[in-house]
Amino acid sequence: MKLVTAIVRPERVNDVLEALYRAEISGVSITRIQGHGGELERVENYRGTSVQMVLADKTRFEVAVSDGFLETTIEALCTGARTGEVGDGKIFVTELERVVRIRTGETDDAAVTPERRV
Amino acid sequence: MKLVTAIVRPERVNDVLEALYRAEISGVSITRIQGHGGELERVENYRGTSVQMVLADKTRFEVAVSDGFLETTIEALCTGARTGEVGDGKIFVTELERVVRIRTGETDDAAVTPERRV
Amino acid sequence: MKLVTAIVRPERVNDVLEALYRAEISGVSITRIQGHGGELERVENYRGTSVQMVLADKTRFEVAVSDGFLETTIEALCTGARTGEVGDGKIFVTELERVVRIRTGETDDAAVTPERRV
Amino acid sequence: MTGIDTGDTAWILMATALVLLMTPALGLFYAGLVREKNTLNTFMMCLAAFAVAGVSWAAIGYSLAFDGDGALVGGLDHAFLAGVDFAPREGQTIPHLLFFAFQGTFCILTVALVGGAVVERMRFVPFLAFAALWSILVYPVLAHWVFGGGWLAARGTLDFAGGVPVEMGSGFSALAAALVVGARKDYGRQALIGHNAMFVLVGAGLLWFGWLGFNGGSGLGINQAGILAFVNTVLCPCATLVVWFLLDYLRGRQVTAVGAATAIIVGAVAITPAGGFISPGWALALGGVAALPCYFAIQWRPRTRVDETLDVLAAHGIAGLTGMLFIGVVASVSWNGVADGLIYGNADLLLDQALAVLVAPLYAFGATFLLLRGIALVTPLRGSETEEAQGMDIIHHGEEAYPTGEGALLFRTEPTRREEPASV
Amino acid sequence: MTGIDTGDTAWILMATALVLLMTPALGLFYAGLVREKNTLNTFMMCLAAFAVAGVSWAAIGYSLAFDGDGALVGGLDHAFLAGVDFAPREGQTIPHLLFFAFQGTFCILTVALVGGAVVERMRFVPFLAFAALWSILVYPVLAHWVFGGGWLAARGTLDFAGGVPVEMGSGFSALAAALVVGARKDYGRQALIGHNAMFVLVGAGLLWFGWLGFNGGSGLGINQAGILAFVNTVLCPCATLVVWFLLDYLRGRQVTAVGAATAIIVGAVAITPAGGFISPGWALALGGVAALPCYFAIQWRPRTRVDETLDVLAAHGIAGLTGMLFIGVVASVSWNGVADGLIYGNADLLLDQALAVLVAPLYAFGATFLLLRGIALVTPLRGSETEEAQGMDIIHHGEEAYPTGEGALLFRTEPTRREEPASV
Amino acid sequence: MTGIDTGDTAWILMATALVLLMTPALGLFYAGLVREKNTLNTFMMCLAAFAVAGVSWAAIGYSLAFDGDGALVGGLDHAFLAGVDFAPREGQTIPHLLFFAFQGTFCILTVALVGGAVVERMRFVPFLAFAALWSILVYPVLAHWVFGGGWLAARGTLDFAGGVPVEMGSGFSALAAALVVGARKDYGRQALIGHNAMFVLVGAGLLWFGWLGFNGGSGLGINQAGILAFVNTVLCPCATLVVWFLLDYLRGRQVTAVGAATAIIVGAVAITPAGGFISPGWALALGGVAALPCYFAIQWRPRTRVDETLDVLAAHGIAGLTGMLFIGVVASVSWNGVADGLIYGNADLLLDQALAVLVAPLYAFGATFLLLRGIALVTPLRGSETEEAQGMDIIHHGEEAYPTGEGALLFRTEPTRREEPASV
Ligand SMILES: Nc1ncnc2c1ncn2[C@@H]1O[C@H](COP(=O)(O)OP(=O)(O)O)[C@@H](O)[C@H]1O
Ligand SMILES: Nc1ncnc2c1ncn2[C@@H]1O[C@H](COP(=O)(O)OP(=O)(O)O)[C@@H](O)[C@H]1O
Ligand SMILES: Nc1ncnc2c1ncn2[C@@H]1O[C@H](COP(=O)(O)OP(=O)(O)O)[C@@H](O)[C@H]1O
Repeated sequence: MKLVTAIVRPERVNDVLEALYRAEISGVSITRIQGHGGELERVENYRGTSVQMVLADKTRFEVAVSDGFLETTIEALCTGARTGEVGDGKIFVTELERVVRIRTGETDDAAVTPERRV
Repeated sequence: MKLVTAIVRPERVNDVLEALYRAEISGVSITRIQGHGGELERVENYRGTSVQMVLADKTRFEVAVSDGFLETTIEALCTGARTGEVGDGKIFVTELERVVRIRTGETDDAAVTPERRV
Repeated sequence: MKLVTAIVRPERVNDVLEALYRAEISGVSITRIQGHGGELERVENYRGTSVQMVLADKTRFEVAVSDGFLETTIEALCTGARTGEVGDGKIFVTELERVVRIRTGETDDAAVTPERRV
Repeated sequence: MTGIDTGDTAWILMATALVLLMTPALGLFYAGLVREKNTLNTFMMCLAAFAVAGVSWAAIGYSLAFDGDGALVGGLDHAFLAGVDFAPREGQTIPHLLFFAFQGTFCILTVALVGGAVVERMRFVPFLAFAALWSILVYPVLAHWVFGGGWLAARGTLDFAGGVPVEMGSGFSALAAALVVGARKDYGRQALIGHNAMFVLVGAGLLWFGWLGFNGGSGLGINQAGILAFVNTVLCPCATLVVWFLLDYLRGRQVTAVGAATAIIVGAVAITPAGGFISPGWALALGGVAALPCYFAIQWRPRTRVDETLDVLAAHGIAGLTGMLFIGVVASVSWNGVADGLIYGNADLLLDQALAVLVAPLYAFGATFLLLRGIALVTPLRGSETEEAQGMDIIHHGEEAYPTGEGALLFRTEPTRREEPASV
Repeated sequence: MTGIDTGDTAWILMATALVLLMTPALGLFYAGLVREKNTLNTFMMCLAAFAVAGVSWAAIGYSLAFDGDGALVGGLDHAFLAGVDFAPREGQTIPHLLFFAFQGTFCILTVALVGGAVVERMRFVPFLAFAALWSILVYPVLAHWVFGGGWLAARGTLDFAGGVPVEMGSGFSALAAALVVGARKDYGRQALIGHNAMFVLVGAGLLWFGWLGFNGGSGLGINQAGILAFVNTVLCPCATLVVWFLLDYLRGRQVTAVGAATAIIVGAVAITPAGGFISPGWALALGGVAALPCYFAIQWRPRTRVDETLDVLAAHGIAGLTGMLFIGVVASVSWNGVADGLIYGNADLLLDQALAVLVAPLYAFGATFLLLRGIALVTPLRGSETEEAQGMDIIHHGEEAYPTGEGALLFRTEPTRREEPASV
Repeated sequence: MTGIDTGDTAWILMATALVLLMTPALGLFYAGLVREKNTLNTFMMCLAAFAVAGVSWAAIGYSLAFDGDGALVGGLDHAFLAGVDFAPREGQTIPHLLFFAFQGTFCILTVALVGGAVVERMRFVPFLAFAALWSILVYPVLAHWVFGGGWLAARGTLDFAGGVPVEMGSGFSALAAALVVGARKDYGRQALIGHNAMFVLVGAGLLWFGWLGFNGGSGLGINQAGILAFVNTVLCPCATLVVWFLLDYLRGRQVTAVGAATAIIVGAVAITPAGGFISPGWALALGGVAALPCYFAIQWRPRTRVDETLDVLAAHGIAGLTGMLFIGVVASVSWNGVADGLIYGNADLLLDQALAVLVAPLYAFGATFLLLRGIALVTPLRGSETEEAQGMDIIHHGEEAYPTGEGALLFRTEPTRREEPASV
């Protein structure tokens, strides 16, 4: 299993969610973060204090998937998040050793399969 | 060493903390996140705009532990977080290559052992 | 490639950013988190409710780097974040299997090299 | 308009506006004291007071409180605003209509206050029912006793601006409500603390501002009692702040902000009944004195099993009670033109005050207890534990206080689901 | 000061302060209804109204509205405050200067209201230009028609506190502005929801408070009409809340907080034209009645392609229109001393009201439409899609509403960059 | 009450309430300008003003300011409220008690203002001591000079509502306080920016609202000077906003919101001394003129090593000073009935104004400097660097502004700790 972490623009979050939804990836966790990459830094002013803002708001997706779904997931993330302008973000993939579903204690593959909803 | 990441319900955070405390796992980092899993989506209304809220508030625990403590940690997380209803969350385990304690620069096992507090 | 995750004090964030900047590490994502480590717990009072606050505000850095830059990155993080007092935080290193640049779809080394800014 | 003084009326117009503002200010104050997931529900309990008590007051509440001088309750001659127009009531110099509105804002605020006891768990619809009934069966009765010529007023009990109906009325009703509705799920097991101390502070500031109209307007015009009450309402909370700072500091070497906000309320409550009757010097003293029982009640209550969540009893019931008794001790004819207190040689007043302090809480407690028990027969007062865990805002209002918009989809058509799910 | 009544003046001083407060209160209300990244811009549109309309009113707006009794527009004799001093205007008992200021706060608020239609996308500088022109060409004209002795007033159209210039004026201008500026990028495709419902609630509370001065002060002193309007402004929104709660509950078994805040506005708007003309009983009825068209308009509008973002048309235009017509039906001489409505046997009044309800929207809509089209010839009304995605606050104001300070560097010298970059 | 005008009194009651509101409003404004970890402490400095100055004013401050007409300071005949009751003071038409309260709210506000210079680092207890002493030794003295018949008043210096004691008094004291307490740890090295611009905007809105009572009430009744000051307080900040927008735009093509909030304060401060003395046209001009020095001072100060954190000197000291001098130039007898300024042929007034502008800052600066140095001998004015890094809220108040409840445990018994710890 893989843990796919994607950093995307906050204004694309709902698009990414839809793309994942379409690809039937239903488990996902997101975090509001800030990031710095190749984006142009902007200047802000607060009374007499001028600052260079080196961080931009971003959103971090975390999706654990079984190996077979890795490509689909990455594709979905890219489709939903891409605008083509600097700052679109990155995807990081790491190996997952174990997954546990807290509710039932099932691990790995068992934890991979969500129950059907009616 | 392992990095254990757990997604739990926000209302169970203090229970999880206590469970970890009991298990003598004293290093932990938590983040407020939002997640989507098997939970039922809810509808919200803001003036005329009806929306389907696909994300629920969750909290993410990150605990780095030495290999021998992995099972204890998972157990503690499950004990603290389980309610038995859909949405209890997941635990992800990844391999940690290195750990550095910033204060002293110690790495790995040295960084693993916290100093005694008086 | 490695994913370096560092937990640091919020008041050191800008110092860490500068240290990374100096070391020419330009891609970074940060998250506001809370953590518990060896720090002394403090007591807070809200009307009649006295609570033991076991979490302190922290900031989490996530930096993906190519293997050759791992040491530089860790050094920069330590330089920026160290105060020498308990609570300075930890650095965790995990192996990164793949990196994708969302904007272009490039992976791994190609995603590693940021475009030059003029 | 004959019999109307423009200056008096100008001030009561303004005072009415100030008291009206107190209800949203209370919403802000209360919302800061609850957890994020119950923010809107808490504020909505205050707005609900406008809906139910605003209308019930016009329909019948005002009449029950202020029509005729029956001993226990007023008549129905002013029901549905009958006979309420521009001509002033006997002995007043402001339009009757304005008097009606001024008093109405008191009833609305008091209803909102009671909600503080049951936030974070009580269902919204039963609360609406309770608020409506309470605004008819409890507030007007207590108001009649002291303001409308009822039996306490007749005996000589002094209550300038609402120690009986507003402060003790809400405080002891809150206790009953907390007992009937029961404690929150994790009460006593987890720390349940408010999510925004700035709301609490700003709310307290706005409440104090409004209270100047509440007390200062209760002279119903520009007169000695009103002026005295106004100035005392400036001074008394200052003294409460001093003592509260001190108590906090002695207790933990730290002066809490939520404590300071609470001190303002306590000071303003304590002077509510006494405002027009005691000298400014005594008002300062009262501010200091009232801090003590309220401070300790607020420290002690969360250690009990009574989850009277926002401490309406301590901050309003007990502070109001202290103010009521204090009148009996230090009232002086030279300031109020009405009656002296104990230290000026008149023990009777203290007895009359003590009587009110016994009877009003009993009525408020008893009536609220029965009312809620009654409603509970028809519909459950609270939801499931799961609902409580999710929070009142999502369950009862279908909203979040601070929506991020993330994950809020305007789906038109449900995407169909394939057989084999992919994610972990 | 001869001819000045101190009580009347005291009240109008206060009322003026209350109306002034409404503009920042509106900023709070509006800011809560937009996404976080547009918070400051939304508030700034309200403050901009002070800058442009505050000055233009002194320069010329007041004169156009209140000088002489031309049918369509006033004269220029009071331009630049000429002849505006302490002596009261004919028939008034407050200083002319105060009357000028009181009316000025209305103009400022109305300009701010219109901004609600175009938040989250309109560029700030063209908005300033628009606001300045609108405050000269639209508001004073409509105000002259009903308040300044213009043709509607001459016909007998009744508008107590601004149904025509403020409510319909802003509402229908908002519609035009939304059409000219166009919908937000993701409108209709994504859920664009406000970021802070507490701001909305507290803003609504402060607006209600201010509205007591707005309507209650429109009698220009302590008199029957003013008192009546004041009390009706307490009552009417209570009734709107009741009906809104009901509609919400019937629709989704949930009573929304943003809905409740909206209901307060709708109730206060509906009573604005009618305040001094209808009985308190009818004011309650109006509160209930006005809820219906506004509720459904607010439910329906977001399903259309018209991104009139904060529903100024529904909450102000339609509610104001409802109030205007309601006067024609239930006004009664016994309460207002001026005219009866339909049910008291006078059909003419309803016709005069209907006329206003036709003509004022037309003028507001048309003038706004042309104004914005004109400005668009000079400078684009909105920025690029990327700018809209980043948010107005960063782009137009160079600030964030809630800066964390993280990543805000006080760099003195740009660190030089090496050749080979290291990070991914 | 003989000698009392109900209209005058109604307005001053209201004005007092408005000024009282300004202190929490200032707390909100200030709290938005500091970092999250110092939010409550900043607000608490404002509430502290109520505690210390509220009580000290009743005890002795009022007497020092307003008893007798000594040149430098008042007497002690009104100490502990002696002789302060319902009968109006000579030449006034409002109860003495109300005059006392009205003036007290000024002192409280001014104490709170000074705190802005030392937020984010000064310890709370020494601040309390400082505030108490300052409210006795500085404010009443300056107030006596211009309001209480002291030497400046005797010479003919004009100060309508507090240019000397409130604005210059706070501004130059702030400078001294900043110098004695010293800069924040990371000042000049890191960007230390406020955490909530909405608080700043709403705070500014509420402050403006309150200022209408502050200036408009300083005529102590319904009279020409009061009306003029009131209307000028509506107009002047509008003009400041216009100029500030322009300066911001010219500087960076962006119009900042925090700047707009600051402009409102600057405009209101500038008109404070001048309100009742200059024509509305000149008030608009003053608003524009005052923007310039203040704007540049605010741009320049953070580049110096003086960490006068919230720019009390620029926004109050310099704006107040500008207003004081402006009176000397454009005052006109035709509006104020008292004195003409330079352009109307009277140069003397400008000299008297200039004298005040020299002496008041000197006294405020010197006294504050010595006071703080004195306190520093007894207890340190600030905590350790670690404490500063953690934030004042946790250290001095034991609270967080926005607690999440996560990690807040109600531990009864400390769990025992095993020997071998497991976690990293
Ligand atoms: N090496 C990295 N480590 C962690 N986060 C990164 C890294 N590079 C980029 N990011 C995240 O991705 C966001 C966008 O990156 P950027 O390099 O501007 O995108 P692009 O790939 O379009 O050039 C950044 O704001 C940051 O949050
Ligand atoms: N595959 C996944 N990747 C990342 N986060 C997940 C994944 N599956 C679940 N989660 C997180 O766990 C939370 C609960 O998941 P859910 O599947 O509802 O729990 P349960 O195991 O009880 O069915 C989700 O809200 C989400 O935050
Ligand atoms: N084992 C761990 N797993 C996850 N986070 C940790 C761990 N240990 C420490 N942390 C994070 O680092 C922060 C500082 O840790 P602490 O142990 O106090 O530092 P120090 O290394 O100076 O003793 C904690 O607040 C927590 O956020």
